[in-house]
Amino acid sequence: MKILLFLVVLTVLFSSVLSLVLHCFPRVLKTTFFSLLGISGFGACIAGLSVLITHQNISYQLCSAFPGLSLQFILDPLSGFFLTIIGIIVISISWYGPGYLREYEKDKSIALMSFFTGLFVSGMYLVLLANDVFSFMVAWELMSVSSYFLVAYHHENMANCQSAFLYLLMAQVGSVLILFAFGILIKFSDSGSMNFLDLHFIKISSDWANLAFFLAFFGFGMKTGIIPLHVWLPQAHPVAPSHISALMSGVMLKIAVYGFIRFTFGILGGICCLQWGITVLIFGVISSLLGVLYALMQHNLKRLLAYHSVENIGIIFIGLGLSLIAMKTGNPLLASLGLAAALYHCINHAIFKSLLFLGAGVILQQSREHNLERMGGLIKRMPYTAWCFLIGCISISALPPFNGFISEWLIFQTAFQTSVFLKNEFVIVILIAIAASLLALTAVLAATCFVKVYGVIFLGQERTSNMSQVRDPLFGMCLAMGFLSILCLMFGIFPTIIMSLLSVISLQLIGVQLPNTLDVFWLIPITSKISSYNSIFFLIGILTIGLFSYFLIRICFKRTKISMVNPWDCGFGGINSCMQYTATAFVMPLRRIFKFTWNVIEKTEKINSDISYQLHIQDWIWQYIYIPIEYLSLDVANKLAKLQGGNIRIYLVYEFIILILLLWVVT
Amino acid sequence: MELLAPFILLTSFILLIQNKIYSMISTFIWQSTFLAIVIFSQALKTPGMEFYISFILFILIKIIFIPYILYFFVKKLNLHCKISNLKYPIVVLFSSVILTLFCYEFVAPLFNIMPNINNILIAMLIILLGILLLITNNNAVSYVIGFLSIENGIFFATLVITKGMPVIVEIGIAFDILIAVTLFGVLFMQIHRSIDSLDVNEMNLLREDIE
Amino acid sequence: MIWAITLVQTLLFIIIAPLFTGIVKWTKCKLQNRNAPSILQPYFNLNKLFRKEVLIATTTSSIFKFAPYIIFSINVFICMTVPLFFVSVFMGRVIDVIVIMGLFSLARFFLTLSGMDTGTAFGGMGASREMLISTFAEPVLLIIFFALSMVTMSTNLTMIIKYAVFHNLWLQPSIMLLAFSFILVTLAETGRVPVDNPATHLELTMIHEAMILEYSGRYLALIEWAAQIKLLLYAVLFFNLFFPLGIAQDLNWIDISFSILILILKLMAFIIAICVSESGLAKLRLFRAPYLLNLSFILGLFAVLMHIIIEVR
Amino acid sequence: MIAFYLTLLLPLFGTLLMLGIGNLRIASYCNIVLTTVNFIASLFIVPYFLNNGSFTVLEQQFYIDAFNLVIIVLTTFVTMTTAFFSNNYMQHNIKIKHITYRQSYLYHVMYQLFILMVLLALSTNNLGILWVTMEGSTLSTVLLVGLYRTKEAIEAAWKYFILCSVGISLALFGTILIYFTAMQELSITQNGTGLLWSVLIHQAHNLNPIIVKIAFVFLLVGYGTKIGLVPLHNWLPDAHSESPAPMSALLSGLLLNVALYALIRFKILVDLSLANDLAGNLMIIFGLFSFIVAAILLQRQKNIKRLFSYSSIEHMGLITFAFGLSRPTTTFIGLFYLIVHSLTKSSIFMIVGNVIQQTNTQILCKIRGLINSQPYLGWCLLIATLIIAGIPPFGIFTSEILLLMACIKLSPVLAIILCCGFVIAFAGLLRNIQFSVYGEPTDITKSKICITPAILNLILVLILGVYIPSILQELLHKAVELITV
Repeated sequence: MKILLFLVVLTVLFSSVLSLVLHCFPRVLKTTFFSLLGISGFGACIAGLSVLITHQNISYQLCSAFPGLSLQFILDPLSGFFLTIIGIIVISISWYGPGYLREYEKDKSIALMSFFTGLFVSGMYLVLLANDVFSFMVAWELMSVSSYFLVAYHHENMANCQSAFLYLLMAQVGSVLILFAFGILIKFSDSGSMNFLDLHFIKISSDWANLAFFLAFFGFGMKTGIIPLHVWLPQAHPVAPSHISALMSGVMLKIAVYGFIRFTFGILGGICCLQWGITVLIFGVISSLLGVLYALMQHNLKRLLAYHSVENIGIIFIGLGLSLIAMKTGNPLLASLGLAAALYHCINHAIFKSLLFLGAGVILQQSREHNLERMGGLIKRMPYTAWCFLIGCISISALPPFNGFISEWLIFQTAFQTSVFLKNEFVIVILIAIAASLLALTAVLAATCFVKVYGVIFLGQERTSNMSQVRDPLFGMCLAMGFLSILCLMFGIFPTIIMSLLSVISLQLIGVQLPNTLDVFWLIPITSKISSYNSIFFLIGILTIGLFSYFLIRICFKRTKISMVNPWDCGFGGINSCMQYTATAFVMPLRRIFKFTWNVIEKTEKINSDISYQLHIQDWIWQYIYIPIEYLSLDVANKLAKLQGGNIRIYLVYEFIILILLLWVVT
Repeated sequence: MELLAPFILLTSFILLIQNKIYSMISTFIWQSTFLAIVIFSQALKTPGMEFYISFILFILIKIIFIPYILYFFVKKLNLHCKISNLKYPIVVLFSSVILTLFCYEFVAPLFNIMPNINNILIAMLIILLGILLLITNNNAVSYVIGFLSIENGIFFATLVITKGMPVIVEIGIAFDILIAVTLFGVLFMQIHRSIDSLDVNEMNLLREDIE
Repeated sequence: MIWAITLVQTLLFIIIAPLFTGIVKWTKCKLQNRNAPSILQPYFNLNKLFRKEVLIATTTSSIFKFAPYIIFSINVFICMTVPLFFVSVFMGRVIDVIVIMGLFSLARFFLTLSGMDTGTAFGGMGASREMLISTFAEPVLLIIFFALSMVTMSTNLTMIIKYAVFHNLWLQPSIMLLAFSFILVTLAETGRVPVDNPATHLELTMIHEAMILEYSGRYLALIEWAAQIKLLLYAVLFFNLFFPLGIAQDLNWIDISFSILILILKLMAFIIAICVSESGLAKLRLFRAPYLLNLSFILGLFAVLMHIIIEVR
Repeated sequence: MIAFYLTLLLPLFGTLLMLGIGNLRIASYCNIVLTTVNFIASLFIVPYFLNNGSFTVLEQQFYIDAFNLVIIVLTTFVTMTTAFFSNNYMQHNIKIKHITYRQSYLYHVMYQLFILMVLLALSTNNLGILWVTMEGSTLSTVLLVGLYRTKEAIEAAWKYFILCSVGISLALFGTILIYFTAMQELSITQNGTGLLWSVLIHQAHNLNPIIVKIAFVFLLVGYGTKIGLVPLHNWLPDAHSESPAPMSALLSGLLLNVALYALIRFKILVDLSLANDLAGNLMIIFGLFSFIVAAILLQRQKNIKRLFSYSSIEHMGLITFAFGLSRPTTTFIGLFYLIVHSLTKSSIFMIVGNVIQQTNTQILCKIRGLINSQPYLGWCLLIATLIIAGIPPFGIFTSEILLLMACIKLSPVLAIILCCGFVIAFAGLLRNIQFSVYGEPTDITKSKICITPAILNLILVLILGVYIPSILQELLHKAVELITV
């Protein structure tokens, strides 16, 4: 098994180096690179699953440069689970990549992109495997820097460079915060060793633990995109090539969540206190609600999906918050259920978000169009992608047969059970009640957003002429999307298998195993008396009724004719495409009701008989937090620059004053 | 030895308020001669040749070579007619008085365990006044003189505190000062050619406070 | 034996639904002293629509054809899990209250998609308004089920009803608040008067009608039928959750016939309540509807508060 | 022993040789040959040192121990790589008539003289000679800073000369005070050896603490100006940005290290005699202050060389801070940081030199789209900036992490300042460089670029970041034992 692990990491590194070597003939490079990537993804899945099933960890030690510092690596169930997530997405990308990069061959150099993709994926592997602070930080930074280069791949227009810079800067701030949190832990570990396992057994006072936790929370939050710190995500992800943004938002955010789980549950497991759970819950709710509200207003498809990543990360953090609260109030069973729900949502989000991003990539590649308003009626031209995208939309808006609903359902269950269990803590129950209802609101808003997206892109009439050459993509891309949509369905129908794997993780982290039911069909979180959900019967029930009614009608009303007519135009004349509801119109009611969340600038000018309407949606947070920081830093720099006045006599005065001052200090 | 120390201090005070280049150079020459006499008196007292060597070296460099170069440059760049308009000599003198007070007040207790307390303070004072000279003047040549008066202060300190440095170090320092002064000359030529005046205030192109 | 009872209940559900809407329309006309169509009018409509020629817009895609079947099968499946007169249902443990909420939103998802598919202004308008209303209705539903599951310690429908019957919950103040907020949500979800006028085709006011404007023939029949089933479902859910007075616990004939009788009475009361509210209240402006639903949300929150403060300690 | 003589005599011979050679091409090739032989010679000292410890040469005038051996090898290596680069750079300058033959003649003479002075300063045992050679290195570089004869260059040379020489003269006064305290302890017979380091180190604990304190103040101000600690740093950005690229590489790569070496030599004495860590605290305050101020000033730099000179101030501040903490681990990190920083900084200035040759402007907003116009150069500049800003596998990042870890353990408040400093510096560097690297390329004059020495340095930094060779580790451990008493 250890060799397999080696194989996984080394193939990726080898593929990235190979891509530099073969940069002169892209076609060969493309196939070899993506096939190697696929093999490593597959290997990662096997390694991850094997650890999850057989529970025994694989650890490896690598001595390094500095005294008393050795890079330790371990593959335990938690990192195994996330390794499978990476494996699945990397496999689908390895099929998707060659088709998508066909147009890149001519002008751009694929070698650089594949080099950095290789580094990026190997960085993620190493983050999962790292077992001590030093290797964790090195892998973490490697991951963020290589993804910086990928985001800055289209660096022709300056906006991309600006967002890439913002991305790397916030990643850097995040990693410094995490480093500081780890430092505090090491401060209290007497042996001074950086190993995660020894850090677990340190004696740390509660307020230091609080400081470490909040630092880690904001450090990892910076990377996952919690609301106040999410600004880089909607700018960085849409700019990268689609399969990279699928990899980034599908997997990289999960790696940050893994880091957070490793820190709070893995290391600080014993000493968690109530405020932690509540803050995580509140931030989760805020970022999920605001994430989806901002997503509603977006026109750029990939920016919309990026905002949805913020929303789904919020949901994951709600699950984690609930499990932290349950752990503190002394109910480990519910804590493990909350953790399992959050992890389940991690894998679900990884799958349907990558499916949506790959679908968006296909749409962009075919129609060369980013703006939703200029698409329409694509389902008639590319039915296969349309159906895969539909499955993605249904699962992201957490609707029953698909996987999004299972994790949402589990989070609701944890919310109910914790509120039932915490009957007398008055404030917490109200908080959980509001959180649960806001989660439902987020789910519906997500459904609204994806009805808008799907309706505007695929259904109705074509809004612009350049939709004519849109066709279903190459086989590789269809295969990737098909694979992911089938996975969406499978994870929606067979949750019990995944839950049994997740209970292994909660056993490792919290020490209590979920009551895994014997039969495969019944998903029973705690006891069947409280709640149960059998996804197979549910699906069979609906399918039988549907088919039965379909055939019944077909048989007894065979004779009725079906004819195609123009849609009803109230008799005024032909319906043309601009009469359709655009994306902005679709969300106009919600915009007017929730108008306090955005900075909405609407202008309608009347220029000699033709009226122009402009709508700009800006992010409050960007205006009131990030721009002031920038101006502040420049002002301070300018004031300090007075120090360098240019006149030599002033410099000598500085020297003189320092001499006198020091003499005075010394006496 | 103790007699001449205040005279050296006096010359550095006078240096501060000079406004003509020629008078500044002459005061510097006076300061160097006093110092030479001190070295000579020291040389008489102690056996061994190194004091005589440093005496000869000192005279050669500080009294003959450097003033010659300075006069040469002042005549060549015809600076003698310019008056370095010291705006407020009183403030300069006042600050030098404060400096002396500071020295005597703060630094004195530190040195009480040393034998000749006031000589050391005078040496320290000469150095600090040298720096003050640099700060207050804005003519490049006055910078040379300020730099050299600091060197004189240090040289006087070596004489007073440690009865002279090892010979190699003495020669090294003298050699450095020699090169320093030649470099000053080269820089004068370049500055004169670039901004055709030796006023230090004009030279502030490399600044960051203008936006 | 239980699956036979469930089959009967689902068939009963499907058959009574058009009758239920027919009676509602009949009583409403009587209240507004107009001469009303016969109670069986919905059956004739459905029969006529199934036979009529199907006209499909050229701009629509395959979703337009599949959507009615999916919507109809979802609503019928929910009937299989909601107990009508006998408490434990064969499919009872398969899905619980949240899944029912999810199913309703799935049906709404496909309805809005089909609305958007026609590519006309009406479809888009109906979809956007439907989504607006449901955005505010879902959290209320959830807070109601949250409160209920807190009281009855379970989210399974049969468990809730059994607990309610055993502890005759409806006397508790929090359950009364929940009942009232549930009524407001039913009005919004099923598109009754204060939120959406079911009878009219006026562009400005119609929400549900706008989405199914392009449907004709058998598709329209299926969707109409599904809407009627949904109305009946909400009524039955209302009584099961909040006034499960006479529901039969065990399988002897006396209890079942008694519970059917009680059910008929309850449905009559429900119809009268709806008609009075429909003729009494005027339709709210679209942007006023969220305030109505916010009111019910706050009532739900009060119910949770009430439950903790009064019933627990 | 012969190797040591060779390392010292070669630059002397080089200066005399350069005086003789007029032709530029031959001079630069001799320069390369001399520096490479010099580097190999310095390498041979290491085995000699390893098997018989620190030794004195020429009756105690020169003293080699672990600490200055590491810096000597580093200096000779950096001079070698800079010599390769300056060969190409000077020929280009001559071609575009930027400097005359006479100036290039002066350049080569002063180059060798500078190496001689630096090597003497590093290896001398006599603290007086240490001062003389420091003054000599300043004098030899003044003319080189003003090589281009532009207004700014002359002004930079003038400021560099005045500020450094005044500063160093204060250091001389400090050395005299140390000499006086040594005289009191030693018996009359050894009056000549008062300034010898090997003798002083044994007497250090009974030197008179009060005078040593004042001496350290003067020394700190003196050598502080040479290191570029903030209140005294004003000459550094001007000197580094106006001097020719190989010169600024040498200045920031070597001169700052030598000044820091001298200061630490005295810090060891002061620590021994004072027994409290006054010296360490002063260095911490100065180091941290210069780290933060330089990091903030990085934000608004318009000139590419000024940007990297401020980053030198920032890193030197960090290294002084590391030495100031005076714990075994932090001194180890400080030494490692010193090596890695001088390698990276000299390679960055070489790359910047090439960039300026291509775009013949130093203003950042005029340099655009390097990656498109000159792919190798553009990528090198971007990766080098990221290295200096601290990205994973390279040495700077490893030393930053370890320093932060050690600092958190000692005092978390300082660690917070460190974190903010890292982030501000990262933002400042990348924000200014990214516009010149990405985007549409402006018109540039295509000329031969020579970045192989720079890449050699960066590869070395990469290796150091991941794994330290055992010999270096042993040397560093010996040096740490020496420094932290």
